[in-house]
Amino acid sequence: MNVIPAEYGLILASVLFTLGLVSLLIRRNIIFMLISVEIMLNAAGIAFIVAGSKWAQPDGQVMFIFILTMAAAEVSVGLALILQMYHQLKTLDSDAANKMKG
Amino acid sequence: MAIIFYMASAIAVIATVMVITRHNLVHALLYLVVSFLAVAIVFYVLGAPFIAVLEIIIYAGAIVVLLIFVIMMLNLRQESVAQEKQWFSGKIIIGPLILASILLVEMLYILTSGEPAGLSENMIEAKAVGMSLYGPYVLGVELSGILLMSGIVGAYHLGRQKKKVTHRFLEKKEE
Amino acid sequence: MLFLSERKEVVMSREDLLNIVPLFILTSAAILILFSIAIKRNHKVIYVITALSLLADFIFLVTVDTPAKGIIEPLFIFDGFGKFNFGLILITALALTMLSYAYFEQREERKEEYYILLILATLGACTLVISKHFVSLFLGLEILSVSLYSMIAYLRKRKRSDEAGIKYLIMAAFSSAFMLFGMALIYYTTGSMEFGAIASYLAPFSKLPLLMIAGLGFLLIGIGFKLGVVPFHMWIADVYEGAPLPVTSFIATVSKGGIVILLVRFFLQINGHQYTSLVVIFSVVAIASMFIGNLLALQQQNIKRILAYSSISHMGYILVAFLAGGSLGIEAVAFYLVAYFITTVGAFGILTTLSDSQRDAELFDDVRGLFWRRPWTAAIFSAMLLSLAGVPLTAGFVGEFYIVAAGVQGNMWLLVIILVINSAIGLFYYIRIISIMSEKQEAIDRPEVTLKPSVYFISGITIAALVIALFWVGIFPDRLMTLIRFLIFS
Amino acid sequence: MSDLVWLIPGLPFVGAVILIFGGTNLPRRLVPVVGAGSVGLSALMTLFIGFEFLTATPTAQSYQQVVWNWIEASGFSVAFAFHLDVLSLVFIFVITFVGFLIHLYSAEFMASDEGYARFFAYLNLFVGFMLILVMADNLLLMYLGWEGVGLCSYLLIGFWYLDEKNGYAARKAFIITRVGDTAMVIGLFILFKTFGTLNIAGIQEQAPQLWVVGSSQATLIALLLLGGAVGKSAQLPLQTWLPDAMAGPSPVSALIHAATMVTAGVYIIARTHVIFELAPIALFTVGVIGALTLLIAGFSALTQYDLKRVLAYSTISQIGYMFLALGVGAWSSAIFHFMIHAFFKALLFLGAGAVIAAVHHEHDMFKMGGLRKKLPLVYWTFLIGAASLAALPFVTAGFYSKDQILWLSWASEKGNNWLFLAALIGAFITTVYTFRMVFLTFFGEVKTQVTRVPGLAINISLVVLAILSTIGGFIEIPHSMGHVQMVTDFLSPVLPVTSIRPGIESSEWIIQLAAAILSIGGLLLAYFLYMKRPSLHFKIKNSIPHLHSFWLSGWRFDSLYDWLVVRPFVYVANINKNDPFNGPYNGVVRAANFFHRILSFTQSGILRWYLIGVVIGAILILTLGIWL
Amino acid sequence: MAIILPGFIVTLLLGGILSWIVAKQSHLYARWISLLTLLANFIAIIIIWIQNMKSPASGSSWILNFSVAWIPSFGINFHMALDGLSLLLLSLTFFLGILSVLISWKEIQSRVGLYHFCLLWVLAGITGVFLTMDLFLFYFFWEVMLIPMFFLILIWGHENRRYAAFKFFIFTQASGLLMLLSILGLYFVHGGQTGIYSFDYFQLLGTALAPKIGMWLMLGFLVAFIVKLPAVPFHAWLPDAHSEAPTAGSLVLAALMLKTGAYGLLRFIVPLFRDAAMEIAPWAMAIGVLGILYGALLAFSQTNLKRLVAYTSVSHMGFIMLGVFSFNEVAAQGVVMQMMAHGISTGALFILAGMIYERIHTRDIREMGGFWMKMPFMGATALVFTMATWGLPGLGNFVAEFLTLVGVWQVAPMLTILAAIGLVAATAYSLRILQKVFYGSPVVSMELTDLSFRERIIMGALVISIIWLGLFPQPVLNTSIEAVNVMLHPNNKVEASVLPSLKTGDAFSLREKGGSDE
Repeated sequence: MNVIPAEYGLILASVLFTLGLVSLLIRRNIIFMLISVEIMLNAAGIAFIVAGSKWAQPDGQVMFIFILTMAAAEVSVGLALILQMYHQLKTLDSDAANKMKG
Repeated sequence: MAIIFYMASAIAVIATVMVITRHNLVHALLYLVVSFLAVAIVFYVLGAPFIAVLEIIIYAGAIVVLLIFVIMMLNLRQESVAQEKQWFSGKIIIGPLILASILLVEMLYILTSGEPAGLSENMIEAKAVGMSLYGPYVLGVELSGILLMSGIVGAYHLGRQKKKVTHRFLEKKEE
Repeated sequence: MLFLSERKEVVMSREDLLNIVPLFILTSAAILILFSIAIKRNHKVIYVITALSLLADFIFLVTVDTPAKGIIEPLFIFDGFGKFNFGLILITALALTMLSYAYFEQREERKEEYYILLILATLGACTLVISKHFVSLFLGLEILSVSLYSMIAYLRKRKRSDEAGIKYLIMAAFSSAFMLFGMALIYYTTGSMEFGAIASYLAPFSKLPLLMIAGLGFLLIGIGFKLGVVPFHMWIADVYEGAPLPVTSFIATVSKGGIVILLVRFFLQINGHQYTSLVVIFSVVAIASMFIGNLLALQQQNIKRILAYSSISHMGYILVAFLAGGSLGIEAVAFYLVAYFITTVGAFGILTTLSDSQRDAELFDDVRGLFWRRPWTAAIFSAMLLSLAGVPLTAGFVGEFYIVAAGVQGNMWLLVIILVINSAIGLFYYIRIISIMSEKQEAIDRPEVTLKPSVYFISGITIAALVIALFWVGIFPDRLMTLIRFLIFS
Repeated sequence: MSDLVWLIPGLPFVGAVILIFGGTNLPRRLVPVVGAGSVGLSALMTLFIGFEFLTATPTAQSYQQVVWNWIEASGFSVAFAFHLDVLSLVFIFVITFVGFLIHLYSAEFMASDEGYARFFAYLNLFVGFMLILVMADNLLLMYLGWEGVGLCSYLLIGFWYLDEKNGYAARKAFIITRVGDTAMVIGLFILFKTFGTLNIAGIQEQAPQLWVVGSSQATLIALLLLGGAVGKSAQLPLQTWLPDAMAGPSPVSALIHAATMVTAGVYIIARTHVIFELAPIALFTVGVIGALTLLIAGFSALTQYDLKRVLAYSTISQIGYMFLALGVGAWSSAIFHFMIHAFFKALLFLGAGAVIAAVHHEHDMFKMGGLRKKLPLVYWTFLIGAASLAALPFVTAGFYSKDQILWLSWASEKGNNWLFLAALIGAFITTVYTFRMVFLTFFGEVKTQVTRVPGLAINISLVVLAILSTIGGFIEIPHSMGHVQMVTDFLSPVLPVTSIRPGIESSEWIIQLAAAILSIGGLLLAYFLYMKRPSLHFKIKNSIPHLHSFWLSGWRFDSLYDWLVVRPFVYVANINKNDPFNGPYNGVVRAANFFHRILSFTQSGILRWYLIGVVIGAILILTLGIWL
Repeated sequence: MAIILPGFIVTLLLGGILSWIVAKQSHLYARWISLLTLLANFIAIIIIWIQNMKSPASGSSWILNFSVAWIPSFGINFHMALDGLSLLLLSLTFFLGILSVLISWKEIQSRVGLYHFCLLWVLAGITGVFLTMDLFLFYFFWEVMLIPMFFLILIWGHENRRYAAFKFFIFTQASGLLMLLSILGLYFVHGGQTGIYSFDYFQLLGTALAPKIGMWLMLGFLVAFIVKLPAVPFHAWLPDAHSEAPTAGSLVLAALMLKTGAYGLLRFIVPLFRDAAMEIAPWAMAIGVLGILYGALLAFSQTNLKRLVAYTSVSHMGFIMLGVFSFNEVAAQGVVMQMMAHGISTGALFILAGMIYERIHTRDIREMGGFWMKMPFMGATALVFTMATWGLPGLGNFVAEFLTLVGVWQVAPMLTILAAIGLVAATAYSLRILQKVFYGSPVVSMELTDLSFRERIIMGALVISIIWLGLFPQPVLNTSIEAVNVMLHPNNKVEASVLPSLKTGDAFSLREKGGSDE
């Protein structure tokens, strides 16, 4: 019982990933969408940790750190954009940003 | 060890479900912190103590705080919760749920199709990670610096009119 | 940063250093601009710095004698293919810089950060073309993406710019998550993130393991998103429309080019052609892209969106050559990229010169009767459009010929015939723009240009150079073909 | 002198070219000089060359002249070459001389017309083409002339182009003859495939070696050539164009639609008689067609009101006689009748033209009358022509030529009783309608004012033709009356002599007597109906209104073709006007636009929708991955 | 001497650019420059013709040959050669080119420089098509000629010009791309067999093709050619393009561009894919006959004069299909004649339509009538060309059609009969033109002036040419016979026909090194 099957780790990752995905699809609030993306990225990170652990290599963790960096940069630019959008549209509704179509 | 993994996983999943079903942003964020903490435990169990710590500091700490800052700054009040309720109606959920569950089923099928493998129980210590990071991946580290730089410059330009909340925070992280 | 690496035990030979200098020059240029902004904001100075550093980088790349194939383990590989595309990206970025000046000079926004972002994005794309590892792939891609978020939304006064930025950001992050998950699965299966190692793991398999397919599939989502192929194409029109024109052309060229090259490298390394499932998936994507892209553009009224949709189908065409494989296929991809870059930059460049300070020239009304108002501009724009349509005398024709040749050699008859059908559909909307330009009506009144003519001089020179390149490559393509062949097989 | 053979057709062409390019710039006086002069010169040339040809020692059977090599392509070789023998000489003679007389007539007749030069240009062009037709040494060149005369006929029928009706008649004439021509062209294809040449002499030579009598190929070719002949000569079933062709000026009717062009069918059958002789079925068909045509046209002629239409039907009928003659193998009789017919029918048409011009272009005979006094010369010449047409015994040329046909249709080996009967009935009808015409026009009370009395040029042509229609017959007199066989002998080098059923020669006089009685009987009947009891013919007409209108309309052939061909063609053409083949292409375009709309709908601008797109893509990829 | 071959094209290209430039000074300069350019080319080709007529046949059908490497990486040469067929078509091209400049003298008043530029470039493209002996180059020119033509229709056309231009461009481009596929297929098949990767016509001539492959490759070529030709049911672009183009555009389209399709059939389909072409020959001939009848039928019902003439083209081009696929020498000679004669006669009809349009500003024949009265000279020329259209002996079209039909009769009598029926229909529609336009009572009350001196020169030249072709076709037939025979019997003569200066074998040796070729 001590050895955790590697698939379980991946299953956790995929469940979280899917939850993030669902959230992204059903939420209209743009901040929620950003949060959902973070959940998904985190899930991908879990998958890397699991893989690294499977092969007993540090590479998975290194990748996680890079993902972390990217997530941070993403959130910062994203929030700046959200502020911008809120000032222009006075709403956080992502569906309101549909001026361009067709 | 395994039992901790399962419990933490369960908590992570449940907390995440809570996150995505909350109407109140702040509540959701609090659940998100719980989820991240649970994931941190999972990391620890999987032999990545350094990452577990980073998960707590950066995800549960910095990023969530950043989000809360913005929420406070935008001064989202009660009506936004009501709005969220209205947006979060039943009909809109069905389609995405079906799609997501198809995807999940397929993923689960694929994940369990491979040969079962155990996870190593050896801890990969922070030192090993560091050696790797500043060994073969040193150019990667430098690239991630550049990545952050572009993040800063962008956030600075886009958020310029505001008090430079985002800006200062990111600067701190750059060090 | 070099000091850091010197100190470590990682061996970096002189050749390695020489190889990495182009990346270094770009980084330094970004930092230099940052400092320059800190001292004094001056558009002209910063513009000159950007242009010069890109030029210097390019000159360095082509003149300095580096060994044919350099590898910096585990992240980078400097082979002829990579260098060719590196150079291509640099020269494209240079052209875009030249065109950007006049465009941003008209706008009261602060212009200077744009150049930092431009250089960083270029750096990201360059990283992609020389990477041979998931880490460098991922980082290059993200540098590119993160810079692009801000570049797309750069003109903050425009609602559309903002909207495009948000859309791009969420979608990019979303697809990055997929890609990362895919990478993780591949890593989980193979135990390595280096292309070569993955390939050697896969070598014994005649059929891909399911996990691997899932991994590659998710990876494809990330890549497909950036390429804007069906079904990951939906962002593309909105972003093209919302972004400032030079940024649009950047997305259309540099960003996509880098990914294409990466895809080719990865696919060749793992020898993807032998796996039916992959070939089928790519074929479906290629066919869908060709059809849907062209059909979407068919009756579109906005030129930017037309070009966006047409880019979907062009990516489909590239996938045909890519799927055909073989040396001819790779040559075709490289050649087509050159032709496509020249044409796209040219087309957007023309739109740039037509834009005023209020908004971009993107509607049919903006170009109506252009033949009678500005015949040269109209003629050049027509040439660019015809090149996109693959009509002879232009680079686009030789590119299309190359792709079809590769397809025929690879016996990809279905794809090739679909390509032909789509060329015909595509022709319609290109010549539709031309016919709008030749209508004998006066255009809607627009404010006269207030900038100094010298500002346009640079744009003019750039466009002239592009036109010359367009026809040169179209009529005497042999040089370029030989060069590509030499670099790829050296 | 023979080297100048090419000048015979050449001169009229030169005249035509001068008239075309000179056009309205040419002084009006010069127009007839050029027009009639060139044909006159040509006629003189004919005299000289004919004389030389006939007196040459040793007597030449034929004379060839290659002017230039027309087409030579991979074994297909055709020269622009002329061939002169006795048969063509007869035709050339008739064409140039009658042509000249008609030109002369036209010089006065058309003098006030705006298109004076144009008229002569067309007329000259016609004479040129007609000469090429009869002089051609190969069938392709003959076809050139054949089509050329068709063209001129078209142009001249529609000469007064301002009236839509004339244009219609012209087109009708041309298209119907084209149908026949097409059959003929196909015949040429087969001939070329069989013989590798289109040279007439060559074919004549090879045909008997290649085919036995009755060979199906010979029959096919003969029938196809007959098709051409039927079209051009207005025989059943392509006869309907000729009555309408009367829309042209009278000289045109005289020259083209009486004397020359319409007999081209006779010429070609005579010319290729070798083939026809090898194809008895075809030859018999020729006879049957001739017999039927002469009856049908004769009955129609009985009912016409229009003076020229009577003559038109009569022409059809007379050519029917010629066909009948050809069909029974009476080759030289056909040619003889052609010649005589050319004289008297030209005369009749010219006379009719003079009459019509005199009475304000009134064509209806019932509105004329009593012109005998006003136009004495026209009356007398017309009467001579009519007598010749009616074949009044002994004094008219028509009697001798037609009598020969009657006799041979019965006596020839290829003849039979039915053909003879038809010819006999035809002869009777001919007299009736001929004198109906004469009585209605020239006798009775005066109904119209005469405004224009013919002048010298018209009178000369009329008189000369009247003389020819009288004395022309005396060159061939039957056995029973003195046996002169100038025509038959003359043509014998080219056309075989008709073989007579054995043992019936003595009965020739019976036939002649019958013919004479019938023609005089016809004359008396006409006199009775139209002079003595003028009300009677109205009564008859009213008692058989359907039959009358049936005949009047030319046995309703026009309506038949209208229903069978014209209407379906126009209908199909009109429903197809917008090109149904555009349909599929438009369908493709519509489909593309439809898909465009659908796809545009997916570009809703809503972010979550785009994300769903990606998810669907992911699912598809995974499904494909699992499935494959 | 052989340098004259690219010289033709370069002259035209430069002349076009020059016209465009000088048009800023005066429109007249542009017109004169175009005229002189074409005149120079015309004189040059006539001189070559005359010289070549004098010299006895040297056993080779090729008169001039010019080749330089262009894209050696692909084994592509800038290879041009002139044989009798090309010579004839070039003469036609330059002759009609001169006329097309002349007819535009008054008609085109806007953007004159650009107009002449487009016109000369179209002609350059057509010249290239007729000269090139490299398949890639052929495709190149094939497409190049479309663009200026597209602009000619788009900018200077009539009301519905946009639709017409689009349809024209898309049809021809799409079919051209299919040909490109076939060219490449042939290229790789040949390369795979011999190791020599070359687009050179002479190299590819001997390629042995498996029946199925040969069929598909042939179909690719065929589609391109019969769309251009056009054969029913691929003709849908033609009536629109012809009727909406400016006069010179219609002239070039009908008289020259359609000939490129016919030329392609003779030059490429017949020698390169002999077996496959033989196999589909009955179908192709049936399509030809269908075209003859259908074109005639539709021509009859049209009310737009130019559209009517356009459908007559469809009808006439049916003869070309019929003739080419009969594989008969006589018929092939007929096809060559048909190219020349149809070029002149239909071109002339379009010119007439243009002249009428200039005077009364309509192309609707219901609004015409009785023009003979005011314009007898025009009427006379119209008469000549309608006669040519229905094939009056003595005019060029007759020789063409007769030779074709005689030839075809040898192999397919039934089809010949149907085609001959088309001749009757041709009479019907061409007489309809005369009737509706020139006969009848005058309906147009406005002042009509007969042909001007310039117009008389144009029509006079055309009339003389068509009569010359009809009465003295021998020079034309003599010129083409060698070339046609070589194409019909590739085996006997092709080796001898290749000039020694060819060297295409060295091209494309790199290809073998390319690692992953299957």
